[in-house]
Amino acid sequence: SSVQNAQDTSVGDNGSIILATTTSTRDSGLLDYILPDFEEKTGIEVKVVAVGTGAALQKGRDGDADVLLVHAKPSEEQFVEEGHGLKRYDVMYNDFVIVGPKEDSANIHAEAANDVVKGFQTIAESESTFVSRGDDSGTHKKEKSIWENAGIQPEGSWYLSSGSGMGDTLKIADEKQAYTMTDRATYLNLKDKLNLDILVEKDEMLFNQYGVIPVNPDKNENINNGGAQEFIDWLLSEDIQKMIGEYGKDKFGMPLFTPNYNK
Amino acid sequence: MDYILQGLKEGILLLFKLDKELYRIIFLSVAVSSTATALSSFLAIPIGVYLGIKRFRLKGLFSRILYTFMSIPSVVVGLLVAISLSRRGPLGSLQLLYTPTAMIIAQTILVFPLALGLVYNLSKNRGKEIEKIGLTLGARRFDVIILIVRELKIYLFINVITVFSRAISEVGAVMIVGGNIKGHTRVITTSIAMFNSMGSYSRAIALGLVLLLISFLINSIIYSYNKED
Amino acid sequence: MDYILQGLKEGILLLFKLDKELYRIIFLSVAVSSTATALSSFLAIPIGVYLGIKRFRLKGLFSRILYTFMSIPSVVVGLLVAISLSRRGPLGSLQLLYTPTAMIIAQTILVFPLALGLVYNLSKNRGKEIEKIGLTLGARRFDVIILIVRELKIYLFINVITVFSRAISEVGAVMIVGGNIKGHTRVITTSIAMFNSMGSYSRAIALGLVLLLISFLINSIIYSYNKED
Amino acid sequence: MDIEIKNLKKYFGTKMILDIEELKFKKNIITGIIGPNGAGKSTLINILAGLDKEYQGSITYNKEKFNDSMYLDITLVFQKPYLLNRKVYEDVAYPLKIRKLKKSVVKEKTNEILKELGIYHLRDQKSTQLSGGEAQKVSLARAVIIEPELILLDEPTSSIDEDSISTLERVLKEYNKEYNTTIIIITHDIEQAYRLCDEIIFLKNGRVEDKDGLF
Amino acid sequence: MDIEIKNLKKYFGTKMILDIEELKFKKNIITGIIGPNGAGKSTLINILAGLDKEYQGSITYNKEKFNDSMYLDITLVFQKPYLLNRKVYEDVAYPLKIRKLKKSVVKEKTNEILKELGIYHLRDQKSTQLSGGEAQKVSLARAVIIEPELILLDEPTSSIDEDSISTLERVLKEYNKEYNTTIIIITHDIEQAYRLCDEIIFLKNGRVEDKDGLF
Ligand SMILES: Nc1ncnc2c1ncn2[C@@H]1O[C@H](COP(=O)(O)OP(=O)(O)OP(=O)(O)O)[C@@H](O)[C@H]1O
Ligand SMILES: Nc1ncnc2c1ncn2[C@@H]1O[C@H](COP(=O)(O)OP(=O)(O)OP(=O)(O)O)[C@@H](O)[C@H]1O
Ligand SMILES: [Mg+2]
Ligand SMILES: [Mg+2]
Repeated sequence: SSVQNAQDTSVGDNGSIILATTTSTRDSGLLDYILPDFEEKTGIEVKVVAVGTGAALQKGRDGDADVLLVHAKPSEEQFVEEGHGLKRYDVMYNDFVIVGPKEDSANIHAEAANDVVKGFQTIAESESTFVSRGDDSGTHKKEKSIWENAGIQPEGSWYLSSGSGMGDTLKIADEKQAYTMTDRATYLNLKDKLNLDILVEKDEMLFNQYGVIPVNPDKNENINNGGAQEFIDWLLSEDIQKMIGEYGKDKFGMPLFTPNYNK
Repeated sequence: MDYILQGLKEGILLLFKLDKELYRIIFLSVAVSSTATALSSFLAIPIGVYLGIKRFRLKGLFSRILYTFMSIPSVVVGLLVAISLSRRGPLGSLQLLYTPTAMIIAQTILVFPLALGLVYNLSKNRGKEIEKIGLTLGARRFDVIILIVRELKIYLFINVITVFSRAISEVGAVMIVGGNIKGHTRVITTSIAMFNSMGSYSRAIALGLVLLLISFLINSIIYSYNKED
Repeated sequence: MDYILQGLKEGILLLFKLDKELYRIIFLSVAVSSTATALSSFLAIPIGVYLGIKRFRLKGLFSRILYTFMSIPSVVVGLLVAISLSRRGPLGSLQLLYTPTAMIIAQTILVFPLALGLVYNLSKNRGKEIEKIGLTLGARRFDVIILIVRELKIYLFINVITVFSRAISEVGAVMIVGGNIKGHTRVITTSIAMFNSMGSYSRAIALGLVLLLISFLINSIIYSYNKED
Repeated sequence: MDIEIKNLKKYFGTKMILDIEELKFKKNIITGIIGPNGAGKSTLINILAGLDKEYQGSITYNKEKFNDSMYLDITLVFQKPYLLNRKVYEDVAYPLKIRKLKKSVVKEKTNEILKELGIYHLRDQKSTQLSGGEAQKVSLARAVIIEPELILLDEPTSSIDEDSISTLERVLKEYNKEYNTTIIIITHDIEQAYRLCDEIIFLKNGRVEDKDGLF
Repeated sequence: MDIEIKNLKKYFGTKMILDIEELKFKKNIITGIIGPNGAGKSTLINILAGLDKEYQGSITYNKEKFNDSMYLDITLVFQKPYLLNRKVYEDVAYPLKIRKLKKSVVKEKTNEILKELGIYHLRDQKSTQLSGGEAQKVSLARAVIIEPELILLDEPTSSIDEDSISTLERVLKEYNKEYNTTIIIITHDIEQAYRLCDEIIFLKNGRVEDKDGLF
């Protein structure tokens, strides 16, 4: 049938791999920017399934993806340790920023422009509204680790848990004129539609590392480990690392990701 | 398959755990969706009956446009309502975005075309005959509409059930205008979506079961108003 | 509000741009949802008619359970189908996850209770009378079912429209089992959800318009098979 | 209420169903319409009741064109009785209720008419569960209870047993006398037409073939 | 087909509708059932047709209990004609078509019966758009076309004009003679009963009050 055909129109003829990744890589437009090169070079088609980090890791555990590109380093390391993945490679990073209303009623920009722990403490003390992803995503995990560092158990009516993606969480923060933590790429993408400014940034703690992991092929015979490995080699190759470092310059005036694969 | 069995088990445990948060979520789901169903039906029934029996130019075109709007995606409705209610939008001063009220508004708008389409179609097929009886007995415009509603009661019943099922199961609109904020606007379907994106599949399935159970109770209540032999 | 106007404009431009990707998305949406509608109706109509006229113990309970399943959330159906089709699931060897076939399966399962519930209710209310006529004329079991379907054709019409509207507008099931993979399993609603999460609101609205337009065309086709005076 | 029809033409599709040049129904009398099946009798009576407005020609009621308020003064008993999905009492009381009569008046009048037509024992039964003849009686009760100026009856006694027919005919005559109700009745029972009617019209192929003062 | 009823009791709720100790319908003759409205005539005939199985007592057809294959040999013309939503020709041909008769036979038989009952000119009209009497004729045509062993008729001529009534009665008598069709007919027209029937049963309050060989 015609539906069947739609499924067979592969770009290349060397099969395909399923890449489970977070919505941030897709929504930032990075994948659309780099993937055509891979498909052209190898003839392997990449099927991108963009979901939450939790779901992406789960797909890895279930063997429903061949390769993962996610950003939650501790969970990723655990994933490999438990034998679900073969190895974890650093790919690139971007960073998280704390955004909030221009008026900045808690005054965190003045007091903690580069100190996120202090910033969080200030927010908590003044009980200024803070919107958390609350969805166990990479971003949420990072946020929780910062609260821990600050010695604060965030709760109360000022702390809202959105259980939504980054974009939706930013919109809620905008509507409520609240603070939130976001990855820079998503923020830049939505900036025009938001009344939120970057208030805290460039703290080492806000580093957002992306990693790539081939899924353990022992899980089932359908996993395309060869393709996954080719993808990883390509992704970590010098050319592509350079390409990653350039993406976003023309549109945002700065790159969205910084490649940092370390041979 | 483990997820499914796990989900079944978890669903049952969940209900007995008397978790306050869970009951809040259930309550909000029921409140939002039944209010939206009631509001949309309340508007759609008289209007649908009226338009169904009325003759007007291009009625065939009107029907098709109406049926078309039954397929409006919930995300689009959510988006349109969110834009209107956002601080910068025309109704921003009401500060309704991310409140249960906004969710009710969005769901009401979402299911209204469905409610209207179903009633309209029913009245178009059956209403004329009843209108004639009404007219011979001296019923005026408004009496005729009430008469048709009463005569077609058992058929309207399934319409209300259908509308409710659409409302309680949809996630796009309530997610966008509600924001799935814990303790405020989180409902069953937004929780399911959240657990799904977190990879907590069995929990998502468990909540799905809870939703079905709730639907069963609500349907039973509507059903008992529509006794059958 | 600009987004809305912008969306309108963009939607119209989009259609005329003859964008290959867009047409692929439209085609897949229509193919998946109309196949699911056809399959589920094809099964639900005879079964629903049969169960509607049949007398059996606990029919009232059965009705309520059936109507309940009309509210099953699409995310849950998507999840259950994904688990079954997952590589390590029972049907994993078929490698169907993230294919249009999986989307058709999920949508068919999703809308089946709706299709069945609507037909069943119709047949329960109207079928007995027609069955009697059939029996006096010598119709056997199967003839009776066909007779009821033909007699109630104009009422079944709106059921099919309702089922289609549910299928074409849902996003949860196709998103999970299809994965919104560009060029493979991306349909209108998953694109809308994606654009929404990317903050491309006017594009999301534009696609919503496209979806309505498609629905209008499909409804018109179904409609023309159901001529009215 | 006297009725004047002029140049009435009624089509279904291209088929001409009625073609009446001139016809008058006189005030306060009982007029019978007879004629073979498919002659157009029901079509005519539906038009007279204001239920079908797609015709050519003119019809006046006491010299006036039809207007919506006339629905209150004209009633029609259909050939196929259509009863409401409620109890017989509620069904018969319905026209009074929508006329916002006092509850006690509604009760009194309804019970009276139910007794008069011999269906009082059915008052608590569902209208939809009646026998054919019982349904016809209820449908007649519901029409005369309004005490309308004009009653149009489409074979109102076709399923009624012989004893009840005399009762119904007596009631109709009484109403005609007492309230000056104009009555137009379609029947296939020629004897009934002669028993009941002051004038009889014979309709065939949509035309008035014969219009005779009775006797 | 001869029918024996023993100790038949039928209730609607707590209301007893039928209470017949013993009653036989003889093979190959025409039996009339008369009685006042609400006597239980339609209820009885529905039970005989196998459409209502909620009763107490026993009924046998040629000494056998009812079984589903008998639907092929028994037909019932309802008091309220229910026609199918198709053209008259298709409607009347329907019972032949589901019996899988050859197309040419279906055509011939259908046209014949339509002509016989004087409704051939209606063959291309929608069944749902007929006049009351026309509908009754179609519904009768659809029943006799099967040439069943037993025809049950519930006031089949209540809306038929006088001329057509003679035709229909003639056709029924012919079928009865030619195909040995057993016919049971309910009517309120006593004269018709006397004209048509070999035996007449008088039903009142659910009981057989009188069962007389005719003349
Ligand atoms: N919708 C329709 N389309 C076409 N023909 C129609 C329609 N409705 C009625 N007719 C035809 O119009 C003619 C007149 O119908 P009408 O019901 O007025 O007859 P009638 O005189 O009341 O007959 P009867 O004594 O059988 O009740 C009939 O031949 C009928 O078939
Ligand atoms: N579902 C029902 N519930 C209660 N009573 C009913 C039901 N159906 C019929 N009846 C009653 O049963 C009685 C017999 O009805 P039936 O239709 O057999 O009468 P009938 O002899 O055919 O009368 P008619 O000459 O008026 O057609 C009537 O009094 C009727 O009101
Ligand atoms: Mg008529
Ligand atoms: Mg009867």
